[in-house]
Amino acid sequence: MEEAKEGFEPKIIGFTCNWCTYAGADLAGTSRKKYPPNIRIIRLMCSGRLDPMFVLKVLLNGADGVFIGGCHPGECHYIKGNFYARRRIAALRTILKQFGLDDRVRSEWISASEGDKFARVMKEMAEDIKKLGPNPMRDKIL
Amino acid sequence: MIKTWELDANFRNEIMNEPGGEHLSACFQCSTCTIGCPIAEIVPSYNPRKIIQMSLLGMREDVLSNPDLWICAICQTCTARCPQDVRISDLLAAIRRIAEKEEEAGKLKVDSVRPLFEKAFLHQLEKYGRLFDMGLAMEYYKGKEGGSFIKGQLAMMKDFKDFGMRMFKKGKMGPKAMFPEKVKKKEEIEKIFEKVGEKEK
Amino acid sequence: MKGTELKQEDLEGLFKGLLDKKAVDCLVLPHKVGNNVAYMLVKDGDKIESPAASAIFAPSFGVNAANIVKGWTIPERVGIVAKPCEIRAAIELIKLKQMDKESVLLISADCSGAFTNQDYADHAGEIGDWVDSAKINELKGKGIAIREACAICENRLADVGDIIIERVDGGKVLVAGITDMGDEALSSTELSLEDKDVERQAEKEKIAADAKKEKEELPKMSSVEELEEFLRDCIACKNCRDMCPVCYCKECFFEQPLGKPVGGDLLNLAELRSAIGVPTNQLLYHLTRIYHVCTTCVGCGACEDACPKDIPLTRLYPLIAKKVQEIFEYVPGEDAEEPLPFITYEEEELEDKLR
Amino acid sequence: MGIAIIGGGVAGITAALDLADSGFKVYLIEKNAELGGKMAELAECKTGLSPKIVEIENHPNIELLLSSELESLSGSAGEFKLNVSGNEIEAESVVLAPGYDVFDEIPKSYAIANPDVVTSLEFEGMLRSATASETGELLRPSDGKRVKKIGFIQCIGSRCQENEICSTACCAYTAKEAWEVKERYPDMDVCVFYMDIRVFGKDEELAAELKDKYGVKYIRSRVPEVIPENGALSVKFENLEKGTIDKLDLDMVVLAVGLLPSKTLSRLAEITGVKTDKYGYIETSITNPLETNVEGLFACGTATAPMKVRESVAQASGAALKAALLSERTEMIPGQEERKYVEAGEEPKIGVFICGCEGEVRDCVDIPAVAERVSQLKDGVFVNSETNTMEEAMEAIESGIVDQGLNRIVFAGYTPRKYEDTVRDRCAKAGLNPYLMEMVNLREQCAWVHEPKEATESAAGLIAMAVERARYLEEIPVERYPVIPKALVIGGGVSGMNAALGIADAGYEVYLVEKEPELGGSLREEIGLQSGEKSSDVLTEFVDKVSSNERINVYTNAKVEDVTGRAGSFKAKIAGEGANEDIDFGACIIATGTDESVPEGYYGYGKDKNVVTQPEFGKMLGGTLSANTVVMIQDVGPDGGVNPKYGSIELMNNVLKAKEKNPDLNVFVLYQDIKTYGKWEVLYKEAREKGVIFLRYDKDKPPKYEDGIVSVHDVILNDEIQIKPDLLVLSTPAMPAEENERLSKMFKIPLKNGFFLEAQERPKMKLTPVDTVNEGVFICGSAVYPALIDECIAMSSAAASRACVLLAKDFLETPAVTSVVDELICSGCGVCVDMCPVEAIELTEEPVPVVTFGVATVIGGTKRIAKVNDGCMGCGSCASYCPSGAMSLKHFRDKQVYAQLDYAV
Repeated sequence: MEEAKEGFEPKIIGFTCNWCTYAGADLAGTSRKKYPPNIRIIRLMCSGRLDPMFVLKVLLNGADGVFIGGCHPGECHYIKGNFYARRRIAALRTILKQFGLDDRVRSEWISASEGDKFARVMKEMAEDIKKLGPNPMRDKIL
Repeated sequence: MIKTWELDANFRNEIMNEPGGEHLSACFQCSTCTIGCPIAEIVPSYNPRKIIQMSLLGMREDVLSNPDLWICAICQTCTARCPQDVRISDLLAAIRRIAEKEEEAGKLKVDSVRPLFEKAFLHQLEKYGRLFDMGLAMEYYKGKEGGSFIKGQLAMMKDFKDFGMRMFKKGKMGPKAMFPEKVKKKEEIEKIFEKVGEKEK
Repeated sequence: MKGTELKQEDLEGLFKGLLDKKAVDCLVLPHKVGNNVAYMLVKDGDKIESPAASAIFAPSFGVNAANIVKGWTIPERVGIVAKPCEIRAAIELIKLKQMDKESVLLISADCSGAFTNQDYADHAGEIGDWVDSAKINELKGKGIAIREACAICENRLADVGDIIIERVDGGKVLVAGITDMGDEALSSTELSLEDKDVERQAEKEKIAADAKKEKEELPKMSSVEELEEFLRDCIACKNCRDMCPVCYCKECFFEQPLGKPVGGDLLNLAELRSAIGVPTNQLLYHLTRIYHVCTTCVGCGACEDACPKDIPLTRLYPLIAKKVQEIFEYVPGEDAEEPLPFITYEEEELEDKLR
Repeated sequence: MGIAIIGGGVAGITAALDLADSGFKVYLIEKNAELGGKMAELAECKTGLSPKIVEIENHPNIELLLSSELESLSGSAGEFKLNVSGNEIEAESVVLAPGYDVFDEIPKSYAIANPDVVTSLEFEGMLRSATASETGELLRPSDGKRVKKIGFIQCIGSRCQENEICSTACCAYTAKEAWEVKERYPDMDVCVFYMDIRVFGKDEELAAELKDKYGVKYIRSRVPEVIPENGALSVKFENLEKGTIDKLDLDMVVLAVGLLPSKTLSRLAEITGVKTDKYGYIETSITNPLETNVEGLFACGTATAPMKVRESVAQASGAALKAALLSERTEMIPGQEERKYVEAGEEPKIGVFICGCEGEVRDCVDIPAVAERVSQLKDGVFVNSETNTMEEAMEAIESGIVDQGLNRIVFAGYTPRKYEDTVRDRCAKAGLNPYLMEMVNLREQCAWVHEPKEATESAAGLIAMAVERARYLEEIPVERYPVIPKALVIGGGVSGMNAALGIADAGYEVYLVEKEPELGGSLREEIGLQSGEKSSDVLTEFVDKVSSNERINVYTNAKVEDVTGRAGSFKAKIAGEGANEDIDFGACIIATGTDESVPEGYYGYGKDKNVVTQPEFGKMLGGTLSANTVVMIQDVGPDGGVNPKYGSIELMNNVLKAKEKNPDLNVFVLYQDIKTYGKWEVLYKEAREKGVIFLRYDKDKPPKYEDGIVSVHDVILNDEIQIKPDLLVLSTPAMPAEENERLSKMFKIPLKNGFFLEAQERPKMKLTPVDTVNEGVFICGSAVYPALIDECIAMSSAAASRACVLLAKDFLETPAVTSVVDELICSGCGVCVDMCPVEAIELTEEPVPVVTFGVATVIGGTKRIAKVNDGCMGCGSCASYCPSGAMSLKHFRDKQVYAQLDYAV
């Protein structure tokens, strides 16, 4: 892995479910856990609402990373929304892999009590994507 | 392998009827006694909670003939810490007493000098109301050498050749120790011994 | 498997029988048009052309037959005689309720790999009614190659649908029912059926191995820039979508305002990103389309044939879809009862594919 | 009049909200200056509790008396007079929830003066400050070095001479802390010294995971001392495998301290006349776990026994129900008034309100700079950045809507997770459809997690995204429907009957449905309860009460079928022998209990008549007992069940009864963990005193039973012990009721190991122990996890309480965030139908008209279109699949998300 690009601050879009990961992010906040400011969170009700098109769209818009957070398998507020989400994300990443974009997409199961995990993942992701460098689509005319 | 049907289920009651043994059954095998025991640290085989477990199971012979039964230094750490108030050092004393009785009855050979020592110790107390070091030593060595005073004295001299002189030099064992000293109300002491004697019967 | 061996020339009789005995109400069947092959929809058994076998096995690919009957949710029963990939597409469409299981009788016939309509028409004489692997290589040497989709196809032998038609040596075919519906249909034609068990495992494995090798040799993309380059000529005509048998939406997202911005919306977009390419959205369109068909794509290659700009879309669609299907251990079109990967799940799976 | 609640911890808060939400006047009395009690000392817990505290502070029906103590109580049930720090209060009933205190007489041998030895509560504080620190590292208090090895010592001040009983909560909270440490610092060595792991249900899985997945070393030794030497903390323990005393050098030691009754409790008991037991807890009984000896005074939570949050909360809800029965409903129920909305209009007029959050945002985020940037957004937006508190912001928003005609509101400040309902409510009051409001989380997502400059940047970005989203927000009609004031209770065991009685006594009609021919459930088995009562007496009392209650309609031999509808308005069919009735109800309680477990094939059970299960042995105790030697084995199959919470207690109870019958009986108990939690610990002690022998075996070396001989490897003697029992008694897992599977599908409530799963808003914290994901459906008793009768009664009272909160309402609003279909675009593929987790989508089929063109007639065929029904919960899985976008989720439509995406980069 090459070294982080100088001065590059990645833009990461996070899709989180309302019940677990968003609450986990809140917990990171209440416990004052600092993490890099690269993430912009979009709240969905369930990771099941994550239409892979959102990810494609935002990657083509030039986002450097996409984070998807949901409840742990088996703990979905809507019983199985995250099971479907998992299949969709796996399919999507398999497709993105062909174009070297899969490393920019990461999904994690983060529960409402895992504020630390949220912050840790944010940190890791910011670092990983810094190493990857900017999304080649960033300044493209689409 | 331990076959429970060959064990003595009444052993626990025997212990619990002995003074100090009353709390045996409270033990829940938490290991506190063993962990804090300074003897266990030196003698790995010594493990109070195992002795308790064996006693509870009724492994009478194994417990009574266990040489480890005699090495407790009665520092009382286990007793102080036991969350269930088992009073382990008292408990072990109770078990030892059973063993001694067994020996008296000729059913068991105790492989320890401790009963001799304790007997001599008590005897001195009974006699003088306080400890007479030299008397204790002489009585103990006599017993140790099968009742022969001479052999006992020789053995004592041998043991004390260096050690005794060192103590003497350091003033730990002055000329005073050579002679017994009595306490004032010796009769009170005698009464205690009488009472205990009755109870023992 | 219950079936019977027929001479190739007896196939017409079989199809006629299916129509006459009302096992099907109509038949979609390939027939020869001049030098080439096309589908016809037959109501009257007497209109079945002879020799049927030469059209059925002819290595030519025009449209995917499943695309013809897509959306036909009719009470009458249509029989479809087509290549395995087309039958597989039909089975996926049954899962997607774009046709009803009971109203289609699916008959798959062995395929040798096919040429585009154009190539076939130009070289029909040389190619003939069937090509084996030696012939394929020979023709390849002359610059007449089978379609890329066919070269990488692992499932050319007829083994899906209700009835299969296998080519066997000596100018014969083996016809057999592989579902109850297929068995019933065949029995109604009064053919004498017997237990048949033809071992083609070795042959299948060889085809799969060859296909995999071909697949390895295809040029691959590794970056989004390469994808951009690959799609440089795309005019977003969306023919690939229209000819895709498993693209089944009544109105495609990319025909709707959000997917096909016009007027003020386009200006808004341009303002947001300073400049936008025209036509808009090709990349999003193709990436989305790959995702939409990634589990159902049968790899027929109709998309590539449909592209007016000759973009080798096989390298985009079937190739990537296959990778997705592998992670779900899913082969589209195997069985109409098998659930689509996106509507099912296992409690523990795929965790290594998420990050 | 009203109801007084003493104690503002989690139990008091829960009871207060249940009561106030159903229209009772509540006086909440807390001795400290703040609500939250002990729970608020735990960082994570406070987060879960704070919205509830906010709710209480703003609740019109709750009068809060902080820094106040009860000084006297006079009068009787129905007319109590309380003097609370000088204030006179009249109340019909009183709930006592004074909570607990932590054991603080830690023996010197634990080197508690050493800064690196801390109690679990202090450790929570350390974790919190580690989190907030720059590096996030856990540093040793003594020298500030990174902690690499940490040990937790359990049972400090529990199961000992100073505190005879088991504190119940420590095993679980230690596991939670160990998990948190491992989760944050995977490389840290963590060991836990314990005697028995007393965790139940989900915590059992956590403990197993800690050992297997996280590599936490669980060492079975009651560690008596911590020895500081050479800059480390030395801890000795017994290594049974090697037969040695081993030493472990640790950087830090956490003492898991036990629970004691609150120090205020003795005085409280004196004032109120409430009896306490010998441990100092308020005395209750297992058949009346919430009632004190004084009529009208109820007790809950850790005032009655040491327990975890989940049990405290259940007891609190239950006590609320009991207290309510003595009181009059005098207050309005919030949110029941009719709302009128103004037409929002097509043209968005967006108002952005940036709140300083009492400095919590303002101190970090440069609000003027953010406001400046926001005001430059496209098409102009109105920006207000003056407010500093929630209340100020709400007033500004109201005036923005009413006076300035704003029709889209972006509120930036607090997290929507906790305040969205409040803000929506204020928008609605001001006449704006509540779904035209969007929140931006500046506090939790910017101010608290980033440095000022970065936080400001992030805030501006997030607000811009929200503004774009707000442009596309739509009015979602808010419809009201009447609540049917009736309840359905499924299961006629003690939980079901108690729940039915609770609801009926509160004044609502109840349908009680039991699948068996008789009520009673497991109580029908003739056994002696732990309290000495006979199960048949308890049962008769319950059945009499139920059958004489005219509000309860009992259906036996019956099943519930075809459930439709939603909270407040369900429909179902009761079917069975002689029953075939369609019913309407507003709430449902599932109280199915457990099924008998048959360990067929385990230790010859089924073939050898001398092998019985623990319940069977319990029944045998009704007659004569001829056995001389009994062996009991805990944790025996079959698969498919869970270890009941009462497993060890049932065993002790039976053992003691057997020893009573036959004092010479030899009893050997083969176990892995003895789980006599709480006051039940005394049963264990009694059993030992009665001469019962306990032999612990390894999970990997289970006991064998061959030719009438049980062989077990005793870990303490490290030897095989053989026993010849006349009777072998197996403690087996409790099996979920067979019905659960069917009910789970029908009511859309997930199961875990066959038992119903409570709503998991915060998975590791149980603030809603009887609520489920399906609003209006509650669960209790052994349908949730197999528990003792006292817990079943407390839980079922809690479920009844929660149901009554719902039934007390006249109206409910239909869920707004649901999926809709664009029928013109839907291609009828039906994938959404298969995908919907709650079967809320159907595929409608319509014949397509026959079309004739030319000579041919084309048969029309079928047109299929998806339709969303009332059951939709709004997860949006369907919308994400639908390739054409025919299906969309209101409030999260593609165009709304796209708008955010476009501005995100």
